[in-house]
Amino acid sequence: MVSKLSRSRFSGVLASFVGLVILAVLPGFVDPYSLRIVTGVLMWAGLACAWNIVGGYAGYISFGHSAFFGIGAYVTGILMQRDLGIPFLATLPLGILVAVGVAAAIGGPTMRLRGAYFAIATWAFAEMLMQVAIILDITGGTAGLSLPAYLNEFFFYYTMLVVALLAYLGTWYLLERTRFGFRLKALRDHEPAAEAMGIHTTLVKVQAFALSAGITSLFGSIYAYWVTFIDPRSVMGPEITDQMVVMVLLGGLGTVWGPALGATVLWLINRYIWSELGDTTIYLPILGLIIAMIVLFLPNGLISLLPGGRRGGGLMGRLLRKL
Amino acid sequence: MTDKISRRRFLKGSAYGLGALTFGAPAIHVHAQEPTIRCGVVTSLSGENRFGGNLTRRGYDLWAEEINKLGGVEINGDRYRVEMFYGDAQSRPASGADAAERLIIRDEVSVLFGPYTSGVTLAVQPICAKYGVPMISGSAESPNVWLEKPQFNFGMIPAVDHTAGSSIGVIAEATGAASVGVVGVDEPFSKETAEGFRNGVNNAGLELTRFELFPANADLTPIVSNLKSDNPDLVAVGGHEEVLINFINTAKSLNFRPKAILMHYGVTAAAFADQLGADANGVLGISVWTPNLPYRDDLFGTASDYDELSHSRWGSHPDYTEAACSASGLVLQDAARRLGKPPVWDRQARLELVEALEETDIETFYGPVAFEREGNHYHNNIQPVPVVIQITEGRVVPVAPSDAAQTELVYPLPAFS
Amino acid sequence: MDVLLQALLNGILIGGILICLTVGFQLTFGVLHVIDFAVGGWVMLGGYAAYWASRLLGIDPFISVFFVFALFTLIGCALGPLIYHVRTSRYARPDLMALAFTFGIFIMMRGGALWLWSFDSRSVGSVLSGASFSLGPVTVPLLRLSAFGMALLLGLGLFVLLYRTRFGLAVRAVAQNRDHAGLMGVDVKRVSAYVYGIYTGITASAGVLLATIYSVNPEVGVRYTLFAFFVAVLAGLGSVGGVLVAGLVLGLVESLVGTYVGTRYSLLVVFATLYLVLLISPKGILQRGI
Amino acid sequence: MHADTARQTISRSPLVLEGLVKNFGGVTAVAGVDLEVASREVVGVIGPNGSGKSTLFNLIAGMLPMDEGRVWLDGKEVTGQPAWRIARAGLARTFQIPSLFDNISVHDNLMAAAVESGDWKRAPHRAKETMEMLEISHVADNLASELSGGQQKLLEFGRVCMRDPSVILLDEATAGVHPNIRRIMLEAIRRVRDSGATFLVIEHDMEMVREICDRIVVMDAGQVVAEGSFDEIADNIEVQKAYLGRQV
Repeated sequence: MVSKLSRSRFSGVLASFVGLVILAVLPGFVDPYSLRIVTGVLMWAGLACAWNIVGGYAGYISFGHSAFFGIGAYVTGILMQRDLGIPFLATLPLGILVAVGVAAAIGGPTMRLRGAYFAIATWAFAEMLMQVAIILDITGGTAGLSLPAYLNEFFFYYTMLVVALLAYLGTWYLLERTRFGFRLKALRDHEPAAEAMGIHTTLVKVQAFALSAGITSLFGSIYAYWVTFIDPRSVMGPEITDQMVVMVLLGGLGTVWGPALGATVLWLINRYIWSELGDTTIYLPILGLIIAMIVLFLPNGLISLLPGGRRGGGLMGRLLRKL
Repeated sequence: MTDKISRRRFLKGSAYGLGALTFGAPAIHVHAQEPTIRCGVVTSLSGENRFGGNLTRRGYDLWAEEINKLGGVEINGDRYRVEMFYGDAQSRPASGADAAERLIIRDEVSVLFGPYTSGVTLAVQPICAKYGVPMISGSAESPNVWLEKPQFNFGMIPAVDHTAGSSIGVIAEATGAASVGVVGVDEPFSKETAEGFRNGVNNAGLELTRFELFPANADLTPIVSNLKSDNPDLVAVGGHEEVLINFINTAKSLNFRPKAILMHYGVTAAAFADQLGADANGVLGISVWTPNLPYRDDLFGTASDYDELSHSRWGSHPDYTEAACSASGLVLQDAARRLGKPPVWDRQARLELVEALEETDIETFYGPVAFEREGNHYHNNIQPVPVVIQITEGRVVPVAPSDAAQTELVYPLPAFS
Repeated sequence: MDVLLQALLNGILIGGILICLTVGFQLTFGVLHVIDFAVGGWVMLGGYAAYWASRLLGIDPFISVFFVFALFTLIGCALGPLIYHVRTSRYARPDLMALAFTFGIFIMMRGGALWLWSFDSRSVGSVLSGASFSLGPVTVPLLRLSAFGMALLLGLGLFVLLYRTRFGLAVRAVAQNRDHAGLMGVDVKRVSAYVYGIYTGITASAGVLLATIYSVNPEVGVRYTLFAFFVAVLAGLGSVGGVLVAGLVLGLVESLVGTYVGTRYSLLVVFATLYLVLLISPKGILQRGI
Repeated sequence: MHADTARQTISRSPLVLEGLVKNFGGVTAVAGVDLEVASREVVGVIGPNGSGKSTLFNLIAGMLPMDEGRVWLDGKEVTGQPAWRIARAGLARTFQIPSLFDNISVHDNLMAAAVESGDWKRAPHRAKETMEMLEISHVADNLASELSGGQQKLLEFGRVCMRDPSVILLDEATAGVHPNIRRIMLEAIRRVRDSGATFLVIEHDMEMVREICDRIVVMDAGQVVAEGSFDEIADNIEVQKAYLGRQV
């Protein structure tokens, strides 16, 4: 038992190390377009991870995460306008702060709702916020905001990489190695029983929601600087949330690495058929078909393809052992 | 040809595997024997702006087909075929940026034909700057695209603030309309159109009975009822084709018929009159191009030749978007001729191409084309003069100003049939 | 006063449209417990069916609506077992996987419509197009009135179906408890498939009317999905009676805000209303949701 | 206020209930229950279905708001506090229908129970001990949902043990389980009691009641109708009435 454990831990460390090295040197080997796609993968993987904290670990399906993505994007976008000229990195904590504040404020009352009611309430909140962004002047309204362009693909790749890695490692540590993770999983599986264990479920739920919102906002900020243009639809529209939800569901809900797998596979398929078949719109029905097929044939998500993947934590080691 | 395909296959196929991401070899540049002019089209083929996006594509494609019939673009006496590559921007800025970078890196295009909608354009512009790739935008009518003074982007259609405002005055003059209600969808282009209308109303000294924006998903009965109770002489609507169709349907159902209705954009597209049938008749629109204009060029012939050609190719009469997009090709053709360098163009050649584009001064079936060199319409072609058109028997007919008018402007409108 | 009356009427008629969109969805949620993303897709396909029937065969939408209902009921019955399979299998979260499944279906519908039927918006004419009558100072558009009538008929029809027929008894038994209904001899799978069929039929028929009132294009479904979800949740999921109330409330809010505050704020207020009502009344406006 | 101080000076018993009342609409589920449980005492609550036993538990644990009455835990009033606060004050409970954390392992279920109480660093060690005591070590890595009914009951009791509570409410801890599991449970209850815990137990199994309960409370129609040792209760006419109906 002990030796098995340490062996899997060793191979896990080794696999993580190899993976890290590959990710670290990748920009030296691929063209800027591939790098852009991988940067996109990292962003979606990070977003899926953030959503999974609430959706997979707390069991609350949020359709409103685009609100937090948009908050990050707009905080960065507004602060980086010429008249303010605040440097990019300084806008990140502010974006997180606003998102966490909003999440903490609405989390309490909203997370009293359950199931579909919670899902739609968060969606309504996101739509509301999008309407606010459309109406306000400071956001540029529907005309959107252009950010100063920083044309360094390496910067964005490494920023996304670092933030995504931190998101995953943080989530893994927090949710699989600390009391917080037990609290979350307990309330997900049985809220009254969790309360009977002395867990302050409302507080824990709001903490998880705020954490998830903060990470989402961080990616929103980076996205804004990366794409250099934001408008209410592109950063607060439901498409952002839909993408996050589907990536997590297809990857493996409530597992640490499932969202990363789902985001990687889905985004690569998406961009691949988009570029190969993008002369016509036939790629759209094909994309839909692929999603439906994955649901039909891989009900527990892509992670169930990997041996022992359902438990999540040991994936890396098991992957390596298989090789 | 086979070389190229296998190379592209190899690159594309391999780059998506994890292994390829690690070991992906730097591309070995093997080109087909005869170099071509590789052009990328970034436009919204899907998503909420798919309507305008697909129209732009028609325009670009028609030029490519026609020039290739002649053997391609002539540079220093040789002809080089045009190859078109497409990237669907999905009506999303990020997808537009993905598409632009893909076309430039993977498909190695030397020129981009620009997107529809300002959001995607603004996201693509930095990528053009990054790689020094010129972009000709056949359809970017939002003025804020040009405010940033994009070095590499050139716009064929005058920005809407330039066109919408003046047309109100022209209509007021032609009809004697005294009061105007302005409404528009709260989305970039439509909002700017409505604001342009409002400025026009103020400049012409007319009475503005109402200025209101509404969200894209809202039902139109409240706003039509409000307009009906104001009852202005002229109702001006900023919106895309779907909203305009819905607006007419809703107005008819509430039995509201102002003396004149002005719309922009989409009424000039054949689909509008086709879908609404008789109800479309009498609707006013603004167009910077109509088939009746006296312009011509060597490739397409006269404006009306172009109209026929496009109709036989796509089954519907072109609007000014399609015309401007086809003319984008003519602009490229001309600049390439003056550049005098055969493709493939390297970065240096592309920068020279940008200079050549800046010096464009040609006449096309679409009208004269020359790009502004300074000011708020930097790199925008504001040569075309907007005319007011009216849908008459399902056709787009110029009715004002008087020197362009082909028939009398119908005012006030008769009741709905 | 005239403006107010017209605004109230507009609101009620918008409400009728929202009810048409939502009634079928509500039924299928009550029975299958599936949040069907594709609801807007069915509306869109129904609209296209009416368009082609009118364009190619010259059939008026008020006649083709019956054929559309029949056709889409059949399609729904065929697809129903698949949805049922996903919803009831031993997945970790079958409800969510069903949601992802319908999400994929919805993308297929949108993409397929775009690919097959091109990009432009289609307007569908009917005998009632543009017709209206005056009731004092108020103009009543007949098409919208017929949509309101359809909403009432659907509500009534579903009530009769659920509470006055054997099939309805079986449906209610399944809605109460799938396992118990199975034990009592109800063919749960078949009932679920039929319910899904009725839902697609109703929703596609609503699409026929909506296409005549507005227009139809490949992207309209997104908007209808949004509103169907919102009305259903405000109504309390599974509560058919709640839909009538919730649809009217949202319709009136949209119209009154649009008339008196400014159309720019109408959707903001609609979404804020929805959000706040849910916070106050977590099981929907009538507190009757499941 | 006066009663409060009076009660605190009179009794420092682990669990004191005073006049608990709960109505559901027009139906009175609990109609004025007073009860005091002494340290290391095991009190059995019996009564027919619908007599208000489970509702009483939910009131004590703070899972239902009570209409009237007060509750003290270890001399500290917890009336009206949320469930998690009452739990942290030293109360642990099981549910009539096993309420495990289905999608995490047996081991993690026990860990999750210890997050708010005791020394977290020692939790893995204690989880191991608890599994050994309940003889479920061999399924430590199984998901809770994969366990048999009896094992689920054991795990639920294990979660209670992890909390190190002073008062434990057991709702039908041995209903319908294999005799072997019943034996394990019984031993475990005794051990936990010996280490200082106080029990309030809802039980239908009279054998079980006789074996572990020091005192028995009989409920009917929301009220305590009899109280006493097992033998006293066995002869009591009220109890027979409660179980067999009014006509006796």
